[in-house]
Amino acid sequence: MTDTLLRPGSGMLPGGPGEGMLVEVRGEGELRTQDMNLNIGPQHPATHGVLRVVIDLDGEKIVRATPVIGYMHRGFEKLAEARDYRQIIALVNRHDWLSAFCNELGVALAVERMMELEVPDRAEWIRVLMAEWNRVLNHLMFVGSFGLELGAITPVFFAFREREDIQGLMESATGGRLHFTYTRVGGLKEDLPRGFLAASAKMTRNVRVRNSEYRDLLEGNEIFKARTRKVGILPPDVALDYGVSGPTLHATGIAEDARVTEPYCRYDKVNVHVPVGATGDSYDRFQILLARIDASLDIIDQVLDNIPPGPVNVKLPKIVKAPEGEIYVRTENPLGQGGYYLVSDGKKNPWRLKMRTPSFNNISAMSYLLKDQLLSDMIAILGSVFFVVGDVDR
Amino acid sequence: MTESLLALDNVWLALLLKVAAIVGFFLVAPLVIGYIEHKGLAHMQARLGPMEAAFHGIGQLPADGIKFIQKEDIIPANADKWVFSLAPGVALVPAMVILAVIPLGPGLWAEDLDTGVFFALAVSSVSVIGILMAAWSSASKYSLMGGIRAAAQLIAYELPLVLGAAAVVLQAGTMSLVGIVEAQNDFRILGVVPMWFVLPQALGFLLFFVASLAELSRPPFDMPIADSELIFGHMTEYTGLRYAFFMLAEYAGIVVLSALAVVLFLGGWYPLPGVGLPSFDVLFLPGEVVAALAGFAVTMGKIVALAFVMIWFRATFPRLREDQLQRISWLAFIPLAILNIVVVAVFKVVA
Amino acid sequence: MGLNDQVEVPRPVKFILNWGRKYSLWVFNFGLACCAIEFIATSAARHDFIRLGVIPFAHGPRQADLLIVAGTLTDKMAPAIKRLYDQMPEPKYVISFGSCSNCGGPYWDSYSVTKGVDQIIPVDIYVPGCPPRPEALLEGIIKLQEMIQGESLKDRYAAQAARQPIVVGGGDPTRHPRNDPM
Amino acid sequence: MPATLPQIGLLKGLALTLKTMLKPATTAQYPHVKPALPPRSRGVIALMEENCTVCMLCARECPDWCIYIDSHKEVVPPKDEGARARTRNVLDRFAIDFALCMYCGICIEVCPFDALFWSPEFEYSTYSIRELTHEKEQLRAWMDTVPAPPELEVGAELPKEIADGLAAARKAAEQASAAVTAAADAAPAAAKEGAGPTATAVEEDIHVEVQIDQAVFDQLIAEGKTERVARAKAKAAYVRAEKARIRAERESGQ
Repeated sequence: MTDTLLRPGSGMLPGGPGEGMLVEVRGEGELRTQDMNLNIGPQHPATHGVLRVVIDLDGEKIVRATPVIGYMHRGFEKLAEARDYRQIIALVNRHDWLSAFCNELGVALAVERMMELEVPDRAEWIRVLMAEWNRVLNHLMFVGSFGLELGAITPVFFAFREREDIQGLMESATGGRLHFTYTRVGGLKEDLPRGFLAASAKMTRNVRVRNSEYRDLLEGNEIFKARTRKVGILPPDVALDYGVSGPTLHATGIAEDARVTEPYCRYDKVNVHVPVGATGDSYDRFQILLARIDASLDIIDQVLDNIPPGPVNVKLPKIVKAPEGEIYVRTENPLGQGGYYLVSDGKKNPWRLKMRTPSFNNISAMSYLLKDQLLSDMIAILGSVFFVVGDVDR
Repeated sequence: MTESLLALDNVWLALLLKVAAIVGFFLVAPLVIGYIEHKGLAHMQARLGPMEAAFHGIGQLPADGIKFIQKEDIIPANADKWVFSLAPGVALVPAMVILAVIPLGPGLWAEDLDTGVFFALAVSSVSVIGILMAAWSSASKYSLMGGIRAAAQLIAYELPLVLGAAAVVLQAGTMSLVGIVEAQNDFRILGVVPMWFVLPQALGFLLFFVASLAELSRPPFDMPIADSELIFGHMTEYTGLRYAFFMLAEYAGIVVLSALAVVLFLGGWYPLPGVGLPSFDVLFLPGEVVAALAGFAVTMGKIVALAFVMIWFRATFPRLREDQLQRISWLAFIPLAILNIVVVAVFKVVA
Repeated sequence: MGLNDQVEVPRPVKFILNWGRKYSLWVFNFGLACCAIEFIATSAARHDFIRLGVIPFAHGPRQADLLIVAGTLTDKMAPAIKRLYDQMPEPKYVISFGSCSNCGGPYWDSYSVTKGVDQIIPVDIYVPGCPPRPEALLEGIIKLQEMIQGESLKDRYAAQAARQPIVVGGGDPTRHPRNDPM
Repeated sequence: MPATLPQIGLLKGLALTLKTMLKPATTAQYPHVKPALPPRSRGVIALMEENCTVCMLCARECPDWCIYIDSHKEVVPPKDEGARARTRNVLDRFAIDFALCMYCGICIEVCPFDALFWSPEFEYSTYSIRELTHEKEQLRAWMDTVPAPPELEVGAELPKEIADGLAAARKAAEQASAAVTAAADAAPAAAKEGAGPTATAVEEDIHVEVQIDQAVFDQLIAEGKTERVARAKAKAAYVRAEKARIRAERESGQ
């Protein structure tokens, strides 16, 4: 017998053609099957988006998992260098398509702080309101998709029923269902339409009722608990090492939230409750998601009580130019810490815009989480570590 | 015991009629279940389901059929052509064969075998071979994993299924399905209250029903075709008609196993415990035929009710994990099923 | 696949065959980016495209009749979409959903984005919007259904050869509609 | 054994799905039921061609460069003899490529002459990508579908134009009343001056319940206009005709 019949060789990409189907024969006729190599994605129902995870399987157990990213890389940071600030706002809400408003808010804050602009009070309150509605929208999506990945097909329909209502509300104010493009440097595009605040108040009550329905449907379900408890446990120190943030981090018990630690807009005037978990498993992450919806609704109620009259915009020159210098702004995006590092050379477009996106760090922890898990658990983990592929790849 | 209505003097003509009836039922009943699933799922999810294809979408499944006929038949280059082509047939035929022994109404059966239960359960486990064939021959990793899961699942749940049915056979004292229906009609709790086997055998019925869910790969036991993990399991590489055969087999499986559950536990064609069917002449129809039609309607109603519960589960529950499913079967269901048999046997002897 | 792609079938038969294809569009969601969310919204309770016979149960390309490309197609992803399209059985239809898949949209000047999915695979319907609202997708689907009801498979297959897409870095660039003189 | 034994949790889920099934579905049946869209909805961009001065701001500010404008200069002969002839830009082509457009609305914001508007219309998917480039005729046709902007929320600052307009109106009203009191002595002159405002006031008074002019509607549909466009135009036609009728009646009555 030859020493090695076929060796999955150097120069062969993981998951490349033929790899994983080879049988390695070593020593004196001892036949050893190689672990099965499976490509999950880039187009796979589980990856909600075009993430590719190359996994080595021993039976159903994952020996090694490597997320391969870049299938949604669209070059946001480079494109931003060729656009002026208004155009950048219209562009950046597309990288994390589930938190469009929070993204554009980050860039606007960066430019405003560089220009030392005083944004009108009313605009800042409306920004908080919109950001929280966007957070609810985002979390509803993940509530639905997590259920869907575990085989429960109904939650996504229920979640979209509410999303549809909230999107209608947002559309009445901003004109967009997904990409709001509502923020401007120095304020907002225009004020809210008549009846928006009343509709918001009604909607918060409505979503609270629905939120308890998701609890009935998933949170209390024994099968769901069996699938998610003690699955994909992320210890706090590991989470911090990987730079995980947002609900994924809160589930590990760390309540780091930019809205509290470094408040922007009017978050210092409202009471922000940050729910935290205990064990950091998939079930905790899901619970945090539901609790955060409730917390966001509380903030919305506070905003509705406090919103002052006044203008929503400051008068700016036709061409907005950020002064020379650099700034780093961090915001609490629905998926975690969003960071915007803006370097300006005083022209109308930035010299460099570096984005720190929460999904990228969240997905970095995937290799750690997926190791030695079952293939079925991979779905529970992928669904509960919240990421948006566009936010990973930018 | 009554004879089958289709047992004519001319053996060949009778055979032809029986085959035609079975095939007809086999083709139509899954469509009914499929339509109910479409609509039921939709309304449970606050949707409407198919609406545009004919009146309220009743043309949806026929349209699917017409489309599947026109689709290109792809056999992947690396697939084992013969095995790949044969697999849907192998998966399909058992469901059709079981129908031959299931009584759907008084006199509405093709063959009343003395070993009916045994025959039905034995044949139903053949379908896994079709799944394994499809899984192996597709030359796709997802298919293979789905097939292996399906095989493991079927082996684990065949046992509770058979043991659940065995308890019924014990109580009825016959293996003939027609005999079991009649035995249920004659059964009295404490010799007074008429009741079907579903009450004295509640545990057995539960085990049988859940096991049949697993056997059919229905949620929450749909790991073999778990779309978020394995795309479509063993069906991943199938197109057109061959895929349609798999789907037909799946829904026919629902009909068949629901029908078995109805016959074994829910009193077959009897509308209520201790209540018979009308058997008077209506217009030109003789009483026998009226009873058969009424019995058929009752049976179908019960089958649809059971299928509805399956759909209801699908709408509500997430999927279990493969190891959890095995654990439930070997550590809970099989011991319980054996316990059930013991209890039934003791009662049988004592009473 | 069978006779009807080689010979013209009689009109009543064709009507029934087309009717079947029209109301049984199993859709393979090629959800890439933002538009995928609106695609899901279209399948969800408010819009529910199952009403129109667009069934989202095709988890793989083999069972699908309709490919909805929703979102930005990057050059890295392009081979995958070509492969998935090739895996779909004929007759197959493609809807390009949103500006990105129509022709690059906001990323028209990006170095990594394919400027339009029609460079890779032939497209039947273009739905405009960024992202288009769910009703716009429904409208596109209805337009596609009108087309299917009136089409002849024989002609479709015959035209398929002429409908070959432009391959990036090859082919005849003048054949692309956008390069046509107006 | 699984982590937890089956308990009430499974039943709660079943109860919820059953409850949902028994309630009416939330589906809107799109082709039969048109959605009610908010006025700000960004569906399609309409062009008020008459307002366009070919300043090219929209085309330059567009992040996607999806607006194509061609124009030529025309010499306008002087009004008075001996004056200098003026040149003016004439719009030849105004096209928006909706396949490329990212629907950000920057063009509409930057337009200094209110020539571009959002319309909520969304039904313009096509079989060919070329048809997604809408030329100025088509963009002008979308104008019929542009809704009035919504009222602003309580506490909002009015837009500058409206605030200025309101202030001007208030001022004019004050001036008018002042003029009326001042001229109260000189009766004939006052009557003459007051005639203008009163006449317009009468015209403003005419209130017409909006209805659809069926004949116009049918004709427009026959011409191949979309239903929404036809409805809007038919309504306008009805209101115009009705107002003219009432005015004629009043005049004949006087």
